[in-house]
Amino acid sequence: MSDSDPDADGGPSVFARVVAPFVDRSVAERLVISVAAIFLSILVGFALVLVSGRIAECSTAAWTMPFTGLGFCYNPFEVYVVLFNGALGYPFAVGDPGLFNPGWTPFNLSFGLTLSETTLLIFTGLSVAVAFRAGLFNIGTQGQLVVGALATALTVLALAPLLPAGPVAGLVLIVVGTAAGAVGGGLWGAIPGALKAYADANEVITTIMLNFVAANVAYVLVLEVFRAEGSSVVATRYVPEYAQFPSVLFPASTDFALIALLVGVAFIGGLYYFVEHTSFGYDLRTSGVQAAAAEYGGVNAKLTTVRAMTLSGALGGVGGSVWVLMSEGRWMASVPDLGFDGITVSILAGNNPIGVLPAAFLFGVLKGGALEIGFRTDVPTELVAVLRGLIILFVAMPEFFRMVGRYTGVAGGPGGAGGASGASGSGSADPDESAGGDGGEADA
Amino acid sequence: MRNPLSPASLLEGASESSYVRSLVVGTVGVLAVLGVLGLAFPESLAGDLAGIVFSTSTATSTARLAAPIVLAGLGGIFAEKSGVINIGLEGLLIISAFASVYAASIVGVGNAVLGVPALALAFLAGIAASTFLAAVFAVVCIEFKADQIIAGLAVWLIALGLAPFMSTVFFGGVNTPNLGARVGWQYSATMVVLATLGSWWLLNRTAFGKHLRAAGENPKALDTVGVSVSKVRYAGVLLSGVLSGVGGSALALSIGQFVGAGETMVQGKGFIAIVAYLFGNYNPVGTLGAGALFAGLDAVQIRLQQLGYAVPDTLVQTIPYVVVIVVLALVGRTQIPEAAGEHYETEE
Amino acid sequence: MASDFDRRRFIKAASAAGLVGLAGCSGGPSGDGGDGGDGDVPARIGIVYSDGGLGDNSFNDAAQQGILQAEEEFGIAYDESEPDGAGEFEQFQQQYAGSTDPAYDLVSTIGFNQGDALTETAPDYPDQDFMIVDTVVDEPNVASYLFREHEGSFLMGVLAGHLTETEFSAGAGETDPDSTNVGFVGGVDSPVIRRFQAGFEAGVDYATDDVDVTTSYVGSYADPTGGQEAALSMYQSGADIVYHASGATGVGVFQAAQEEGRFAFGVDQDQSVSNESFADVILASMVKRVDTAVYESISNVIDDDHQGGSTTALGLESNGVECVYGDQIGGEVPEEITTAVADARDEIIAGNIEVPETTSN
Amino acid sequence: MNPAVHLDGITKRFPGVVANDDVDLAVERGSVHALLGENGAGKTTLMNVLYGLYQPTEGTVRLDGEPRSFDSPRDAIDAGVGMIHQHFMLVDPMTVWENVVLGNEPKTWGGLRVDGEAAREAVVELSERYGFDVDPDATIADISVGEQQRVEILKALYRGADVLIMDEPTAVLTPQEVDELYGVFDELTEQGKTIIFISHKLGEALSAADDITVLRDGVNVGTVAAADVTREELAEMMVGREVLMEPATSPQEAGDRVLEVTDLDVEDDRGVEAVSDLSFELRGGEILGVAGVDGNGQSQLVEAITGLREAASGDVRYRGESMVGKTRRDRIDRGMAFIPEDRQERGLVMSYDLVENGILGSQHDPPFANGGRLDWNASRDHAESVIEQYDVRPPDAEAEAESLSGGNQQKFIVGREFERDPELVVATHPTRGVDIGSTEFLHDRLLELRAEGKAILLVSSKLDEVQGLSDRLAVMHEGEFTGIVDPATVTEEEIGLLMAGESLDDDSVEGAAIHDAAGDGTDDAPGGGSDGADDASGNGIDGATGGGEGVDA
Repeated sequence: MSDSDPDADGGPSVFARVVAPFVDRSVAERLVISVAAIFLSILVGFALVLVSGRIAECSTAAWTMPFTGLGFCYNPFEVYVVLFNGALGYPFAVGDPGLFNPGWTPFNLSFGLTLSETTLLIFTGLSVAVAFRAGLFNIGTQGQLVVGALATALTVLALAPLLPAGPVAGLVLIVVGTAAGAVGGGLWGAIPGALKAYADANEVITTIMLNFVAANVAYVLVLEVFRAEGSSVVATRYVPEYAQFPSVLFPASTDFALIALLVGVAFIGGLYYFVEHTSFGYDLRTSGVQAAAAEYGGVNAKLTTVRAMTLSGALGGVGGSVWVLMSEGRWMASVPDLGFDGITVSILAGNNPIGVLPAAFLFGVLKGGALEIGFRTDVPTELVAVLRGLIILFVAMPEFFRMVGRYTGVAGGPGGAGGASGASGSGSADPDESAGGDGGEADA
Repeated sequence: MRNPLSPASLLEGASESSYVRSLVVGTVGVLAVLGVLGLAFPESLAGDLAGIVFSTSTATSTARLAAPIVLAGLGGIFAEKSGVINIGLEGLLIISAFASVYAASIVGVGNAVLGVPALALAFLAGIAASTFLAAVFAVVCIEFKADQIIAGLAVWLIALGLAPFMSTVFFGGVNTPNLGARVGWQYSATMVVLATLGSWWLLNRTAFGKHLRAAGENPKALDTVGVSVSKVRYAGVLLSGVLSGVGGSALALSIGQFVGAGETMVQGKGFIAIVAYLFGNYNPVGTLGAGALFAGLDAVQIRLQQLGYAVPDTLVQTIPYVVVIVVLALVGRTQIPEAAGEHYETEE
Repeated sequence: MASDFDRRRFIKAASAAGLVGLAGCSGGPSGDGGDGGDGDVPARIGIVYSDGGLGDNSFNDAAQQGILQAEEEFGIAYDESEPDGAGEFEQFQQQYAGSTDPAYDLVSTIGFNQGDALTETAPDYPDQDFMIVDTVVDEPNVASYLFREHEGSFLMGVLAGHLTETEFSAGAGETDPDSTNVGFVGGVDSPVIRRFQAGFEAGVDYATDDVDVTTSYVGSYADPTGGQEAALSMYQSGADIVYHASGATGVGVFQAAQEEGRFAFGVDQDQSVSNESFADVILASMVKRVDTAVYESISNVIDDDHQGGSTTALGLESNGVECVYGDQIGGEVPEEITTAVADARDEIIAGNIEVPETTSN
Repeated sequence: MNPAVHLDGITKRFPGVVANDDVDLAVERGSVHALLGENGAGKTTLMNVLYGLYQPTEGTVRLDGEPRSFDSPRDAIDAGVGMIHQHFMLVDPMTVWENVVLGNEPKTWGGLRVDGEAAREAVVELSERYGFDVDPDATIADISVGEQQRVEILKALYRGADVLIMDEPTAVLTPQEVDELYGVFDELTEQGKTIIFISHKLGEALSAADDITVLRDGVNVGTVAAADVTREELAEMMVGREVLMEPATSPQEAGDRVLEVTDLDVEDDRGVEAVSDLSFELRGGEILGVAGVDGNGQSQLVEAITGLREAASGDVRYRGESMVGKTRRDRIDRGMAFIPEDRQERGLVMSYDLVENGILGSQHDPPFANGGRLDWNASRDHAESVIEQYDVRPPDAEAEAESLSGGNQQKFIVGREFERDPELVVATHPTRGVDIGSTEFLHDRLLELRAEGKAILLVSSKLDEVQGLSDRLAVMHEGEFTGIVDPATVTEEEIGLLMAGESLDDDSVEGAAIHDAAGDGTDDAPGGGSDGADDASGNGIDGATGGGEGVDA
């Protein structure tokens, strides 16, 4: 009890210490903090819209502040209504009688776009998360996605003529193409992994550099070698229609395929199972939180690093495959920043595969909503980028919310205030730990 | 054994690191081989390359391109030496680039406020904006114990959104209009040299420099002699804001405009700055050298394109990034301060 | 509006900066109401700009000018979007096309890299009128406007080739008659920009045998520093005229011209007007009448005469592309050279000169 | 006359814990005062109150009779109180003088420059006055631990300390360095300085201090003059009951050769040779103790045996099989158990609960893993069984490792490793930071394993522990065994000499060799000792090989 343990300061490696607060916090606290961070960033964004609405010039007031009569060019309430309601295709009838719009169906354009983005972010979010769990900061998902996407496009384009057109060939092409994307992305991810393991090169820097290299090399390859004939943009030919994920229910123009989302959800489940319920998953996350302990437990640190980065890269590559086979139908230059957004998704999710689903959905909403903001309001869409940055900033400072929680007397979920200080001893009885078979998720 | 009081050898610290030595030797060696080859075969690629590398045009180009990289890199040293890894340098450059142009446009080029000309005020505004953002980062990291890497990433993303956002609010587009005036590169180059020497002095000769080092290596040692680790770290992070602010302002004011499309006109220079100070092994002079190396590669790359070699331009642009990876793989990890990335809490 | 620099904005910004608050009174809305419903406008236009955004003093700003002109003349209403990257084009197009409240009479898409997105979008909205600038989308509801930039660039090449061999000085620049090269700075190395390059090179070749073109691609449309360095190295290696096709990157090219006391050619718009501070070195600009194309298409829609399925190739003949001499110093170009340029223009229109669209290497 | 330091009714509470409860402490000027107690007794907390790191919940600090209130160490320093922590508060890459003046740098040029000359002179002057031999320009990382400690003392003196608090000052020193430290104590007290040191070692308190105050569970049990008290009395004050000082070992036949180390060279992280040309062997049913000052290659030796570090050359044979090229995993699979020296870095994953920690090392093996899939039910049963058998408190398999006290963490590790049914146990500092009750328990378990015929390599810096438990005792100095002796007959002074790198006369070595002979044969023993450590161990292993065959035949 009162053992103050004078020799308790030998901590794990610098990086493990940096990462540790993000992988070992309880799920409930994580959730509370994420939600609080989102609200706080919305609040700051609100102020930003208000101030800039006063600075910007326009002919008509979009919003007049009650009591003061001051006019603002931007309506901060409308911004958020448009952002969140619009991303879903306006299911809520704001201001009108009745809560819901009667004509609303989930299979609308905006919601489709939102889900399309969600689907892609699932893969990149998982990619970052799995590296994070192994104690590696993979900023290179973007590059791995670019390479994986190109591998997919080229593989499908090369194989398509060999197979008779049709759904069977489509299935084969999708499967093979996705596998090619995984291999391409995995190999690209293995490079910084190997550099980290065997040359001690900081993966944060090498992955940033490899992003530039991937983008440039892929660009040149397509520009000089694989460019579709006559195309004025730098892009490959389209893969055959039957080799793309079919859009069911949603309008074809959404570039969204429900089946791809289901594949993404299956990946989430698979990765969760892998991390929590397999020996290699145990190795991986142990080397993430405490590398020295992992080595002690017989984990080959170098190999685990390479494997984790390869797996991470492969997931990024699959993200690229889905981008090609669902969204674009081909590889084209100016790949969207899905890899970078994957970092934010993973952080918001606390690097928990399950958490990636809501986090990806939130960023899907932000994406879909940004388009609506650009479309419906005069507020610059960059606002959403600011919001994204703020969310990450706030998620990164759990201590702030603990302090707020302490001041206001609201405990942040089970074990909220105790955390790493260790002072509270064993006081936390886990309420959600009754299912016998699931012991592993206590620390997820 | 090192004597810190010996007549100031500026490469002190670098000399004790075999990897910096191998870098220096390698660079000099490559240049020497190139020079010899160029003299021997003036009509070959080597001759052309030598012609580029040893031209004054390349040199001035290097000086211009290096300014924001070196300044942000110096800032990064102060933050990281104090124990706070600031990966958000890119964001600091972006926000100061915008703020400086914005301030100059308010005052109006040619006007002055209290005798301070607009361009000087622009610098001050850029520095203020960057320092403010750095202060937010510092509070978040030091007070609220945020993860430094993630908070740094957030700083980048916020600036990446905020600068074009404000540009759109103020000027109706992500790019600002051109001021029609600019700051000559000689000013930036002078600032770079002064900042490098000043940083070196601050780090190696002043009490603050010693405290900074102690805060990053063994914060408890500093705390127990009664120096506040938090204050030292705040100072380190704020300095990174000040220096990045100079860099970002110099970048934008050298053009007289802020361009906020895509990655903005900063174009990843903040990340190269991190690589620069790691290469320079936290030594300001080494950082200057590394910054000059990357800028020089870029300058050579631009000129190489114009010689019409049939290598795709986009591939040539990849050279600096590949060099960074190769060098990093060869020399491995630099000496990161022992306590960098860790939170420090005074007991009680 | 944004193209010629709006001083009032700066004053607004100045007062706003002090306040961040609500006390100030100069910012914010200036009028009250007046917009009214949708019914009283002759047409509602949605416009999706190219990435690079407004304020590039070139391509997008030119397009906006067309809209503003239409607003002034017809009283149309419009909404505009600046996508962040190529990935967003399709979504923005669909947003406008799919919108019913308000419904858009025409969706203008600016830039060749929107073409593929529009190829996918247009068939999904057969009742929606689209127009696209800079590429062809072969759909019955899309009016395509294509510029023959290589032809315009050819003229710039002719002008550059002749000028560089002449001793000439105007504004802040001068040529060196011994110079044997001129420069071309591209944004991102891509087929479209190579078309500019090809035309320019052909034009220089046509004008003289003694002058080479050095080329550099900066890799971005938003990197003025890179543009500046590329141009500087060209000037310093003897070029006295640099032609750019690189969006906001081009500002750096003008900067370099001023620094070195040489000349630069603008692109898309008359940049000696849109970038007034560099008027003393911008000798000429290869103007693409993007504004005309946008304006025309709006006008057609109002007249219920949308040119869906047709391609309007805007070349020299239709004044879709032009060599426009600089506002400030263009008038000083020797007459024999302007004549040579005018002759070349006639020859192209007459079909006697075939301007290549791709570079030789 | 007022005492130099008078702590008056100090109470310090932390959330849920009372670290000090109404503690009085008076220390006379010019005296050496020992603060004795077990880990967790509240000694360090009390001293942190005196040093201004903690503010007392209740009570007053008086210096020379004046009540003082320190908000920070700065205040304490200004009042003349200096503290030398157990883990030195030195900045490794900086020089001695930079460390000494840190925070109080003399400045010139209007504060723009640290006056290094003045600082260096001050350091030289101070070290001469107190008879220290310290190079002011040496880098901390390059000097010995004893020197580092002197730098710490200089640091306090430079700040004008009259009262020096030292936390476990001998923990990392060789016996000879300890003697030197006592000499420093004399110098300091002669010049009027007052010294308070924290210790949990009875002998040290008795030999170095004038007065001894014993703390137990945060309470002052009593203050006695060192001259008036016996070891046993002190021990009883500390623990609160009579203590058996040494566990009983019974002689036992050694079994099969389990571990053979031959000509082993191991380098440390910096590539410096940490273990040089070491050879020894270990048999079933035997405990080989390795004593020595920390940092003499014990860690590297253990890591090379357990597979955490690759040997530069030489061979480790485990049950007849060479381990060269075998990974840590291979060694775990072959039944090596390992209690690591740093349980919080290696032994446990602090953020995992005990269920997950229970399979660390066995995560690929049945019954916990089947074809790559983890069976959490089996893991939970396992963890619960360890918790029960080894009395881990609180008995909650879902408690996170970091929420356990150090002793309970250690018990869990020991339990997990012992339950593997290992053939070889490598135990490093198994009782460091563990309370006395648990220590006894862990010692008993080690002896049980020995009785079961397991081989045990026991590395510890606690002399009484290795001496009490081992069948043979090897003393390590700078990567070599300076001697393998019989723990039953060797004296503490002799061990001290060996720890300092000296060799012994024939007699005691002979004793060890005879003990060796139980399994080894005796042929080489008499020659082995006198001419140095290298020979002794080298010959020993030669003899062992030959002798082993002899036994078989």
